[in-house]
Amino acid sequence: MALTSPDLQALEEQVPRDIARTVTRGDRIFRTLCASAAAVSLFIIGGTALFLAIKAVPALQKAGLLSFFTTSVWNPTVGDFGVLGLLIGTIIIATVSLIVAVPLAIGLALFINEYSPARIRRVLTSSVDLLAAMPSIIFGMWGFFALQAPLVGVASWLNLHLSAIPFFRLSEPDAPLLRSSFIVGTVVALMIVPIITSVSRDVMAQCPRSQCEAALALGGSRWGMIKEVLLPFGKAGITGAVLLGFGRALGETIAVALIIAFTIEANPYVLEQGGGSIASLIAIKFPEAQDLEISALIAAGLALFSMTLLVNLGARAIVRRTQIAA
Amino acid sequence: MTTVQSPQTAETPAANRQVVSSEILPEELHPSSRIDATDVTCWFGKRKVLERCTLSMEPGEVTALIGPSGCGKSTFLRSLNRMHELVPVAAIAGTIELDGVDIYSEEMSPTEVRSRIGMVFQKPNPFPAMSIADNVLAGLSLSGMSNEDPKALVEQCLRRAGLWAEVSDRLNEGGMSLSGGQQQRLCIARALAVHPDVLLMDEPCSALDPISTRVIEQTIRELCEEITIVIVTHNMQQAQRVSDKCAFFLVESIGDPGRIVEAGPTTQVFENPSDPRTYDYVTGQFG
Amino acid sequence: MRLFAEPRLQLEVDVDMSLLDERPLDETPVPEAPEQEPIEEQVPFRPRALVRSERVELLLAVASGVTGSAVMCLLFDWTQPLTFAIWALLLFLGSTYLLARDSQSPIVATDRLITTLVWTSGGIAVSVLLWMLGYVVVKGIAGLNFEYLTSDLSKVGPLDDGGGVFHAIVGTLEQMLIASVLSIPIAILTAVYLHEIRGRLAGIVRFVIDAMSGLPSIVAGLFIYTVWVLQGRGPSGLAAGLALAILMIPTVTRTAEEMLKTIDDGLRESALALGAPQWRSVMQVVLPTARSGLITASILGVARAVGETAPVLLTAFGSSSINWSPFNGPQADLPLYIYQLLRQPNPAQIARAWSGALVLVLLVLILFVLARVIGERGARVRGGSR
Amino acid sequence: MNLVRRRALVPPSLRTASAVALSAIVAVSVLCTGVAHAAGPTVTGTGSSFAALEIEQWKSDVANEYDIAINYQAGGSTQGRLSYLNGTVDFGASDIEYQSDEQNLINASSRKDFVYVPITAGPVALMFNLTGPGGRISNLDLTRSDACRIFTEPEIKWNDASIQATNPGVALPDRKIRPVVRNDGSGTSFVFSEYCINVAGDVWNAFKTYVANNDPDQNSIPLREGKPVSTWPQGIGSATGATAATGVAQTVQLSPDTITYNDAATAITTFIDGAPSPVASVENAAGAYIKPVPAAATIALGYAEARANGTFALRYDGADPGAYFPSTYSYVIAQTSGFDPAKGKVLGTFLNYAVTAGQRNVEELSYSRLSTVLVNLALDKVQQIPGAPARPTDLAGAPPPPDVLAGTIAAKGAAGAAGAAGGIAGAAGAAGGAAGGAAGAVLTPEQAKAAAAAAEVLAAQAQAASEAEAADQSAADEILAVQTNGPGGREVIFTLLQGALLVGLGVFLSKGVRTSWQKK
Repeated sequence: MALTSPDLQALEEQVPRDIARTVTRGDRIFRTLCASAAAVSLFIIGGTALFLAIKAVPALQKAGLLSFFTTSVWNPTVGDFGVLGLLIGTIIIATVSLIVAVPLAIGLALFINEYSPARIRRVLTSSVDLLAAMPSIIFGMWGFFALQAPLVGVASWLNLHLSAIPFFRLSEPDAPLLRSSFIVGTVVALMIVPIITSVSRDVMAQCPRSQCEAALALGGSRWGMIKEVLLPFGKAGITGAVLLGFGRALGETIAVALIIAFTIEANPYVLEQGGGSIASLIAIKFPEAQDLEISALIAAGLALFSMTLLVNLGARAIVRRTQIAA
Repeated sequence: MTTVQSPQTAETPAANRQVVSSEILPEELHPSSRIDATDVTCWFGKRKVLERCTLSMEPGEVTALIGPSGCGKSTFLRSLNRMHELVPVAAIAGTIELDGVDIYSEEMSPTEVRSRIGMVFQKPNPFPAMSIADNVLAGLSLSGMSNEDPKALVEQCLRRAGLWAEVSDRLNEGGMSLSGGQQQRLCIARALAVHPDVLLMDEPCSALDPISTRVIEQTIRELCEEITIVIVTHNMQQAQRVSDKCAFFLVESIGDPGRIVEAGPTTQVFENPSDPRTYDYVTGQFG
Repeated sequence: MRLFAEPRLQLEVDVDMSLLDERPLDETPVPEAPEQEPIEEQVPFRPRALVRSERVELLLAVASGVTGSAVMCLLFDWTQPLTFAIWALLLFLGSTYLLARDSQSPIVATDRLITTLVWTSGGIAVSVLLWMLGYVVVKGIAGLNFEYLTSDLSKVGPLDDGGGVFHAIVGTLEQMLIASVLSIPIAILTAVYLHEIRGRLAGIVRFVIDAMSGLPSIVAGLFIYTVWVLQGRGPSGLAAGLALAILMIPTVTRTAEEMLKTIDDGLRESALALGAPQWRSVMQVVLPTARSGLITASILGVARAVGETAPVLLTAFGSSSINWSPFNGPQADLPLYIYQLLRQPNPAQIARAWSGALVLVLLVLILFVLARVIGERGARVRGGSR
Repeated sequence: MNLVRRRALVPPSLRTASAVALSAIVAVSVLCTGVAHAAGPTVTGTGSSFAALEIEQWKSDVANEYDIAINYQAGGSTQGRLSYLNGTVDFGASDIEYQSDEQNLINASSRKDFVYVPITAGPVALMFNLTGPGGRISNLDLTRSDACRIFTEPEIKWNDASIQATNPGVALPDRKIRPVVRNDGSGTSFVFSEYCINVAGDVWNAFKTYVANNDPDQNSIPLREGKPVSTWPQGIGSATGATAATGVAQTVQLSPDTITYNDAATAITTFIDGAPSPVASVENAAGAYIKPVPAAATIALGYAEARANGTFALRYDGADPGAYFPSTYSYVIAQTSGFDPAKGKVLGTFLNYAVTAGQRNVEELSYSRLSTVLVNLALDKVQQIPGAPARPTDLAGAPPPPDVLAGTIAAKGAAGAAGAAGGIAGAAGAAGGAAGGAAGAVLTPEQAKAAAAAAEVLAAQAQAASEAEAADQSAADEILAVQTNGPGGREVIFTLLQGALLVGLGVFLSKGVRTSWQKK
């Protein structure tokens, strides 16, 4: 039936007719099934977030929202706790891992896409994906047993040559360098390299070959082509990939818990023993947690979750935008 | 279309040339250079796609490469400015000389060859992230040249490509905002900005409508006075319209590499071919 | 109505898709050029190979890097081998740049510097992978034998030899089964909802799934710990399975949706044009075409979940003896087994942990290869070049 | 329409896959139902990492002897006490009793009926990792005050004047001491802080002031009140934290200049540079420097005073020159009402074994044997567990309570807290000391002979006991009997399953390879 809206007076003008959409019973059942599955995911997942929020309330009330985020204490038995130090510690570790991982990951993505001989390209791609699926505990134990000694060497090198940069200073000359934020950050970096690499490699591969060839045909070197065409093209996607890696680094638990010498307070000496992250706090404290402490841990988890949520949503939005543009 | 054969073109400024100067290509040979391909054979892996092609592309002329699909025209063209080797398994034999210097010799870096011998592709491919003006100037930064007056260079190149009148008021818009034909001319302008001696065109009009095609053909005719042009085309009429010289490529039977069957002045190839296969092709008997 | 569909339909589909094989020129898997001489004595020339002058420059750069670093170490009395290596690398890069700049041009020099850097980072990444896998294999292979695979730790005292990983393997498999059964159907149906039905909830569901795909795994564990374990139900394999399912749903949904996206719309339309209702077009055309992709998505989800330690730590508690029932009582699990043994300073326990790590790596490897094989087969069916 | 034959569109590979999946599920469920591993349910416990190594040993013993499964995960005494209350485990283990601030949790819990079963005792060792100018240092004497200063004074160095004075022959390095403390709730931390409060009050007060001045936030209430702490203050001075006894041991193992407090068992099983980790000798009230060996701990614990609930208040000032302080007991917290009798049976069997036959070899792991008094106490407590098996009559040669010198406080009375005659078994007590190689005990030849004789008697008793046990066990087996296929059957089935899986995988992979090959 034709609908005549009151605004359209002109008789000549045609109005779209309604198309009756009959949905068969099969379709209706099918749609209901899928919709309920979606609702279940929504419920489970949304429920998790909601539940965490609700459960965190007592702790936040007890400690005070402000004090929860501005102090570095963990005395839940007396209702006194704050995660400032751990938030900073989490960010320190994630930042260190980004600083190590980003050049390596982008270099690797470029290597796979542009530089590597064709016959090892597929092998490399598979290896990177395999590495991305490797359990974090494997990275953690390998980092703990195999990587600590060389990394202490790197740390002392950094301290020896670059102590002008506050980042690389030590609190005292012979401070212990094992189990530091730097070592944890590097191990986490190796875990996020495959993630960043595989996403940014995908993005780079979408860059039209014709444009790369055009850049080369203009007399550009390979690096010129990468700088002028490939990286601008993939900029958003690579940023997204880096953010994804950052999110993963923020939430990493086991490798951190295994390696770091846990402290509640932030340790500004990155190369030095000691540090912490929210995830490792939960892993260490949950077994003996009761009532208020559980609530406090959930509040800490919620803080971590919000942080990763923001980072991840940003990353997804950016990656998705590039995919549409491409 | 306002195609201005501008006075600026005449003073194609030696001042603008910031190309790494080298003894191999002395200044006095400009404006036009010649390319001599001798016994060029190309492989992709084990597959030989082109065999013993010998062709001279003279200064100031337009050379058209014609022939059916898959006969190695594009490969030949790409081997002329070392784009062929971008395919990892590619290999080549024979020599290609630009003004008497082998471009595949050890002393030549591919980037320099490519900035000397520009290329325009089948599908227009302006850089999407850049504005029109930046697109024109892209080659400069890519090949490490600099220019004192980039604005003038942009205008000059766009004029030579016959695009200036259409885009002069929106140089800062994205390159993708143009129509297909305009994009292709933008690509030509981009190629001109690095002052190539030779311009290779790989079916530059195949993705365009007839009107854009005509404009580009006009541009080609104007450009050929100062730049040696090699063009691959499927369009017989186009070859006749724009080229001075013609080379006919053919694969005789499936699995064979492509060969040059006949090459010579366009009029001769089209009107009085010496090879019956050429005759068949240009008269539309096959292909 | 129709209860069965024509098999022909799918056949048509396969043929259709295989025609869509469109790869960038650069990726054409053409076999390597032979060194044999082609007929008529023309020798193929590979322009990309390093020319002699470049080789000389490379050698020079390496030499100057090594000697420069050695001189510095001697001068300043640095003894760390790493100090030497780092300085050598830096000097090598610097001299590469300067040499190329001298003989060619700054552009070429920058290009060569970047090329060296990219090769270096590629080399570092590859060697890290090999180092890690090699380390796990070397450390783990010694303890890996039949007894290790078939016994648990219940009869092993703190200083005894022997014992094994069987209970952890059983726990892992059961927990994975539970997590997969719970999450995969929901995840795939959700993906269908998101991409095929595009219902009213699609926006918010996609948002939530996106948001939760970054859920730190320990938070998922904490959730189940609080609502399940502490509510008198105690730790169990089921609880671990639940926590892992929460982690798997977003991963599998997202990947499955990506897989559905690769299916050409023409397929759906042609199915609908044949008079099929939507559910038929989805169930009999879209899903079968995407089948291998969906299996790959599921396996990748499992592969990610199988390595998760943090949520299992909170929910399964761990065990040294075998517990067949995932519904009752604490259970072990491979990552947890490794984690718990690793934290003991006792070399025997750490050796067991390494063997467990090797088992875990093998498990992930098997899953990964499975996903690859199935995925590749599917890509061939679809004719995609993913 | 009818002309078209229709069939369900299930692709063959999917059918194969579902068949494989189905058969796998069937196989697994057959295995699950048909093959039970242990007789009776698995009983799970957590807590004290101090006692963990010994419990692990007993767990393996009872699995071998009685075919019952105990699952113990060390996580710290606090975790043991709290996990027991919140019901995540069947029993807890703790080095200390519930603290006053945990009373409300007990009241809120449904498991408030429980007993403390003393299971083990031992010294808290100070293990260290130290290399001086003259090489690795393996002998270190510490005064009571220095032992506490190391963990509380922020800037203390190894060559501190006082430490150097105690160790004149040792070249100590001029580097900071890096103490490693527990970052989880720990009975060992509690005992060690209690020790410091008792033997070096001034040091502890200085620590309290330091904590209050430098880190007011961290100032937990018990510390402020001068009470011992289960959770050592974190982030103070150069101390680093690690989880569980194994965690601190591992940290010390890996980092130079470190020292920590943990159970002697973990300390001696942690190897540094190929040798068991060195442990410090600590000065006792009598002024003697004693190694943390079982016999010395036995003497030290002789001064402990029994509380009504079966736990002991430790004392650190016993006058016996052979005593090693700090030493502590460890208890299992077991539910007495509302507990599943089937589990009670397993737990009871385990605990009965632990305090009797299980005590025979504890000294190998540097724990001390429980005296007859404590064993009897423990066995009585076990009887309160629902479903617990009969009280074993044989105590497996438990030594009588140690004969200790009277200390500053009436120490002898404390040792015989349960009212047992303390003085009767001097020789046997010394036998225990001799067996443990007590550093401080000086024995006359006669005493040694007597000890040997006593030991023989004990051995004979033990033999008899084990026979009796065997009888007990067969009875227990009958009661607990569940059909077990034995390891043979299980292995066969597993092997078959494994083989089938491998074959399936191989077929699958080869199919994939073949199709991809054919494609080419």
